[in-house]
Amino acid sequence: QKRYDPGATDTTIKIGNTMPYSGPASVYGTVGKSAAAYFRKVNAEGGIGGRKIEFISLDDAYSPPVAVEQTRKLVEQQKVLLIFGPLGTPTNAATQKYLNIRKVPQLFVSSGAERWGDHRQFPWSIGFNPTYVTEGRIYAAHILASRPDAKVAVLYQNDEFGKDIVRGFLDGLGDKARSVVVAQASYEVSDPTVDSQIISLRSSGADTLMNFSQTKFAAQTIRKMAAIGWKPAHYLTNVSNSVAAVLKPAGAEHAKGLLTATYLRDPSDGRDTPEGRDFAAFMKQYYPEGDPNDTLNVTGYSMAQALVQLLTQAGDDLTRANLMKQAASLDMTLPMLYPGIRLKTGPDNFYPIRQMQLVRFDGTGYEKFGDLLGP
Amino acid sequence: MQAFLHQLLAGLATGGIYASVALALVMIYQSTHLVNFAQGEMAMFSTYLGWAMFGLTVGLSFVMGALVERIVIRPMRHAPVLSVVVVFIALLMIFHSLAGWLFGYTIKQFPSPFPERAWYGTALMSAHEVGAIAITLAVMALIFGFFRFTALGLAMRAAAQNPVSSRLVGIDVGWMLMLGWGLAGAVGAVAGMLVAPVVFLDPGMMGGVLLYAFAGALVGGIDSPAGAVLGGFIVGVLENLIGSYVVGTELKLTVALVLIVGVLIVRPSGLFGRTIVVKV
Amino acid sequence: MNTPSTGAPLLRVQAVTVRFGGIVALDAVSFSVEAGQICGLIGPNGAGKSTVFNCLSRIYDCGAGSIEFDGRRISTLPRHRMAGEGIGRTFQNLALFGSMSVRENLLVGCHGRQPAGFVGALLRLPGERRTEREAQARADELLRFLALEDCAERIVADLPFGTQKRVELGRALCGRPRLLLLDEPACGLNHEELEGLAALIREIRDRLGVTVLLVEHHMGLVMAISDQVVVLNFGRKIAEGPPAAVRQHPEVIQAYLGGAHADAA
Amino acid sequence: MRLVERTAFALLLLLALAFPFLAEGYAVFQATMVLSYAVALLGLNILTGYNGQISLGHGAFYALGAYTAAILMDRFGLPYWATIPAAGAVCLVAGVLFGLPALKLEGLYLALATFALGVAMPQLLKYKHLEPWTGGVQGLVLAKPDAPFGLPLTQDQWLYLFALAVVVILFALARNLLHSGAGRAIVAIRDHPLAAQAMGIDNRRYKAGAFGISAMYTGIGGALSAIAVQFVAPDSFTMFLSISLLVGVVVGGVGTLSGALYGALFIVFVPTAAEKITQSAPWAIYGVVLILFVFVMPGGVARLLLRRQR
Amino acid sequence: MPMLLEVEGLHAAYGASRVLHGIGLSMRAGSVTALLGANGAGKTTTLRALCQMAVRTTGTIRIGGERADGRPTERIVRLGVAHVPDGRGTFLALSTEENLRLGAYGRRDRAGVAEDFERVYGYFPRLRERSGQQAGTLSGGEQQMLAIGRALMSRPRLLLLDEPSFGLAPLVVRDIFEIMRRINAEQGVSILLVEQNAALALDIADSVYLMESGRIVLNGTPQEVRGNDAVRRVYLGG
Ligand SMILES: Nc1ncnc2c1ncn2[C@@H]1O[C@H](COP(=O)(O)OP(=O)(O)OP(=O)(O)O)[C@@H](O)[C@H]1O
Ligand SMILES: Nc1ncnc2c1ncn2[C@@H]1O[C@H](COP(=O)(O)OP(=O)(O)OP(=O)(O)O)[C@@H](O)[C@H]1O
Ligand SMILES: [Mg+2]
Ligand SMILES: [Mg+2]
Repeated sequence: QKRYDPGATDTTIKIGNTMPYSGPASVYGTVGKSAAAYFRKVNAEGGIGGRKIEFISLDDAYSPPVAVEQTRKLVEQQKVLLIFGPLGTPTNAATQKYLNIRKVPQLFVSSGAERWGDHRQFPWSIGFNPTYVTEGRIYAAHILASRPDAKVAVLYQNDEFGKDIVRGFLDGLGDKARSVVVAQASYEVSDPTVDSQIISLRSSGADTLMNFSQTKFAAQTIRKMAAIGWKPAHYLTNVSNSVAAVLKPAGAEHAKGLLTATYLRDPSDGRDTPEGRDFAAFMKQYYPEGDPNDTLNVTGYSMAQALVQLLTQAGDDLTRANLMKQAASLDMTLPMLYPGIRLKTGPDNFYPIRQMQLVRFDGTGYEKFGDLLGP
Repeated sequence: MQAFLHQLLAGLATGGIYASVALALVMIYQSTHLVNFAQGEMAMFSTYLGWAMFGLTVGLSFVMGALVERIVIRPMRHAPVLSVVVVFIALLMIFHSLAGWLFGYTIKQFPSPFPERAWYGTALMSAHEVGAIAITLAVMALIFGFFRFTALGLAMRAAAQNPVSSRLVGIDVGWMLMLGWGLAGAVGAVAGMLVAPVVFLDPGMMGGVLLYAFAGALVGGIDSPAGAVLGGFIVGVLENLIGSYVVGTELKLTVALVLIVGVLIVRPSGLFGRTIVVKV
Repeated sequence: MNTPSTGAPLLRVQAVTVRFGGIVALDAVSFSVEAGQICGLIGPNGAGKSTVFNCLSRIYDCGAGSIEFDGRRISTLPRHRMAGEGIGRTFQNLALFGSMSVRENLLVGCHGRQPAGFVGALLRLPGERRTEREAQARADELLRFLALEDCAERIVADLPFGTQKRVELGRALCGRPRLLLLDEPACGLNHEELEGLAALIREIRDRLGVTVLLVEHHMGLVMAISDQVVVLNFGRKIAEGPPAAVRQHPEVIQAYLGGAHADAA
Repeated sequence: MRLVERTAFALLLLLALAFPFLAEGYAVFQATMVLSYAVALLGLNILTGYNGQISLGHGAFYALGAYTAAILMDRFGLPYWATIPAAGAVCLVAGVLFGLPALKLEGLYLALATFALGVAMPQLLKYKHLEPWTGGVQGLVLAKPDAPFGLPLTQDQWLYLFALAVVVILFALARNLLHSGAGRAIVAIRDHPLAAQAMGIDNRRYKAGAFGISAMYTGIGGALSAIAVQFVAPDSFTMFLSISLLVGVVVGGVGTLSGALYGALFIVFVPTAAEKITQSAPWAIYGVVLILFVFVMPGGVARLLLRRQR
Repeated sequence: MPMLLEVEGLHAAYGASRVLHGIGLSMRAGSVTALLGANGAGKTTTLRALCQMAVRTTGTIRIGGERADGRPTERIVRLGVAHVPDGRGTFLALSTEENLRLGAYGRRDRAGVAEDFERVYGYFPRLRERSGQQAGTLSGGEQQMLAIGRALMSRPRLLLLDEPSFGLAPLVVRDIFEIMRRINAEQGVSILLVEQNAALALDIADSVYLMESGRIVLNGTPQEVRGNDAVRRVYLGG
């Protein structure tokens, strides 16, 4: 029996989304574009249960008030069934309460903050990727296991992303945090360079760098380290581990040996796998202007696949309540997830992806080492 | 001590970047008496052109600057200053947005025009950084000489200050403004190509740099090329030292800006700027 | 407050020196002006006349010397207090509020005597309304006095030079000054208009009881209406006295008037 | 006011009052945002348009007002309506304190100082020692007020009407100010600072005062927006906000009261409209529209309309 | 004698306000013409219209036989016109010397320019003393000298003077009229002179125009004009 909430009909499912297509986080806009491309593919192949997906993606310029406005527009004017894959912590924090009061699903928020898994307070929100705190913990665990006497310097972006990951890292180190971490430095997204920070961190005598910086700054860091001849053990956050978008511009030879945790396959790396080939073919056909080597496109692609799975599970009961129920009972693997990692949720678990794999950059691609990590 | 020296030199290196953009601001100010807030984005756009087709960039940027003057700025010649400022803001958005659309938002590597292992590179400063400072100083000398010693430079300054009287002595003011924009565009392109190898090329590349360059130009004196370069260096060094030794990285920008504004309160036309007295 | 203290001159300038870099614009200049007088201040171009005015309105600092107005030392007061003290002025190169109408310019002139507060203005308190009414009345009066009624609502920037000069005069008078500083009011006037100006300045003195210090190159005017004339040259006072005496002064003739000054009149 | 103006004004007010009952919630919310920006623009216009002090950083006061309201509601449990005067007062003081040293700066130099303020504000809001109040990078989430006295109004409707009342009062006060001696003094300083002083105007006092009042207005705008958006975070108040405010003032009409409203409409609606045209480079479209606006109306919308009337 | 300046049916307006209503003027090469009129009559506007400066105009203007109307100011100037504008047009932020150098903008003969520098400094020794000073800080009279000096630096054929005696001390006024007489006699520079000091103007003029509210109402020789009662009363006194 068919049951619909606003946005769903026999022929269409309306899905809303907000993205920073402009503003300081424009680089992430491609996530929304690749997701849109995937829905084009789904529609071209007949849709989901005969229903076409109408994907409405609006620009929030990474500004919370604009996100509220756009989200309300999607919900009240466009009457979408749900909000899917909106990106950014502050923007979604601003809309979270509204969507929860309205009982509109806020599915697969593309941000690593912890608030998307807080199902008791926000039963209508759910995240997607591993939280930054989880990622920080993973690095801490690895350091404690491999080199408990390391002297660690931390570079982080002074925003929720950077602070969360540092928090997870320090938490993970526990009592050892004080002795292990010898220096911290932050930067603002508006800073032109992080040269000064790198020099400070180096002069602290650290032998390990936790690099919790975003793409451009990560690349700057790698290059600056090479320029001044600093060669500590280098942990790079998952956010910036794209080979094509970060390591190559920074100079792959300088990046050799760095460690990072990942949950997606790197597209430039996994070209010779069937999954990688599928992805490349998809990009070529449906999103030719996008960069097929950009990990962000993998994110959009994978999130869209997860949504398609969820909608398929929901069947003809396209009510918002049922969608949330389905969202809380996912268990699947996705082609571009790192081999072994599963997307899994439950009534008490709103963190769909919780595991990560540590990998090492060998100059051209990533090689894995150790077991899957995570709670 | 070693670390301090290193910070100092790193400050000089980033300062060199600010200085090069500050020079573009001085150029446009001297020839139009306005500060073009889109200068940074225009330089960024030029740099993309350089990335797409090396070599021609400076010339193309000259043409681009001149065209912008001709098409967008000239119709505004009777409009109030604030309207012109808003047009600058619009230009900033247009160039930024176009660059994002045409070239994407992911960072691109921009090759340094200097060989990586040049003899003048040191452990403390890379060859590019030294080279960038050298080029900046050379551009500074050129601009200084141009405005100080050539009839054209004098005519450009005159046209900026008093267009009506300038016409009365036979100066083609429209031409001067176009030339000023063109030259500023060209200087900006040079700056862009010096900046990009350091910060990577992306549409947001100049966002942060422009603020510091603006501050540097004003601290040094917006009508003085030497002042602007010195101001750029001061800002770069100040920012690094404050961040590393005084208040930490979180507040370094704030404190640096407070200091700069403090300097300006004491010396309202900058360290090297000339105070223009208005007599009644 | 409006009655000058007896005996002492209204304005006493003592040993005022002003330097700009190497230029000595005023060199120990001293003179005084009695209440109710029209005092001419003349001298070659660049002699320092406008500089005296700028010292009197505290735009320049007057170095070591002192300026006393009505027996009070005013050479250390802030600039904006001068209007309140009773010194009004016009400017050699016009300094009107270009975006405002003639009436509004005059209303701003009233400010010196009745500064307005923010709170009163925002809430339109009764005190504020009264001040406004008074200011409007004053402005109306001066518009009539200076025959500016026709252009009262026009933006000053569009008016001819001569009219603008009159607006400046009106604006200065709005502040009910006791001493009025006029910097070359006759500039650009033709013969007939000059006569009108002479009459007007006399009337300002006689009817409004304002003492006038007048800088002017038009000798006919200066000689005709001044009670006393002070002559500057290269920042120094070279002569002082009644017009008839000053025009015979050899140094004045040599530096300023030239042999046959009749043609300048 | 002349009769025509009076009737036009009354009609407009009536329309504004009826609006929330005719439009859907989302539009009412947008209208509330327009009102909050209008107050902010009015504030900036008093400073930049009337007093001639360019501010490129008024977003900082908008932020300060928003945070004052948010902190008072969230941490101290103050009712929303009480936070409006509080935000105004805090910003008034902050404005005067900033305005005093800024007195020495003019033109470009003031632009830089205010620009710096705008850049620094988000970083100050993130500053770790202020986190207990500001919520750091996470920001603060607020509750939306219900209509009082059991009035049958939705939250959106009530908040809109509340904001409308605030706006009407503030516009009336601004009108009083600008048509008084103090208002003329403010404009005189813009036209000719030296002559203004010679007329007995204490430039320091009026400039600092104008700065304070301007900041107060903008802060109140910020407070209204915080209540409407129900969220404040440092990222809400980037440089872009300050720039938008300046754009709004110029598009609306520098040195006009009603311009604030047109400017607010522009900065709320044109970006979304531009997005409709192209998603590839919406800001390029916005920029082009902006340039066309100032080409056609270099004096702003308000001046164009005023001229039509005459 | 050829006509240097011929003006027919010249109208001029600032925005919507029309100021000149069909003016006709003509000047022989090497002559001195005085333009008299009351405050606001349109004298300044006439001079501005001749070099298309800040006003909209219709009508024909010929300078040395070439059509000048419709050309931009700077190209009219290159026909050999120099204008001492009302308000002096000083480049306030530049030095005195730079102001003078600008007067010679476009001239290529370095030696001639150097000579003219000496000549102007000779006329106005005060300017030489102030040569490095920011022109905006010169006294009113000094700026007036500078404006005249700047105009002379271009070696014009036609000199348009808008109240050259403005703000100058009596001795300097006398000097200036002497200078005008000399450059007219020695170099054949033609002068169109607007001057409130009508007595002086009539002394050196060959021909006089009288304006009222944007129209020419009288044209004649100085003698004829002196004989006109109304003119005598308003401009000459007695
Ligand atoms: N701010 C200044 N800087 C340098 N020199 C100045 C400044 N102000 C005035 N001077 C010089 O001081 C001298 C006196 O100027 P002032 O304006 O007082 O002359 P004045 O007597 O009013 O002359 P005029 O009759 O031409 O107006 C002039 O030579 C002028 O160049
Ligand atoms: N910029 C302007 N905008 C509008 N009207 C103007 C402007 N300049 C002058 N006018 C008007 O044009 C008319 C003629 O002015 P003009 O300056 O030509 O007179 P003038 O004969 O030179 O007088 P004056 O003796 O005062 O110099 C005046 O009525 C004046 O109001
Ligand atoms: Mg003077
Ligand atoms: Mg005139």
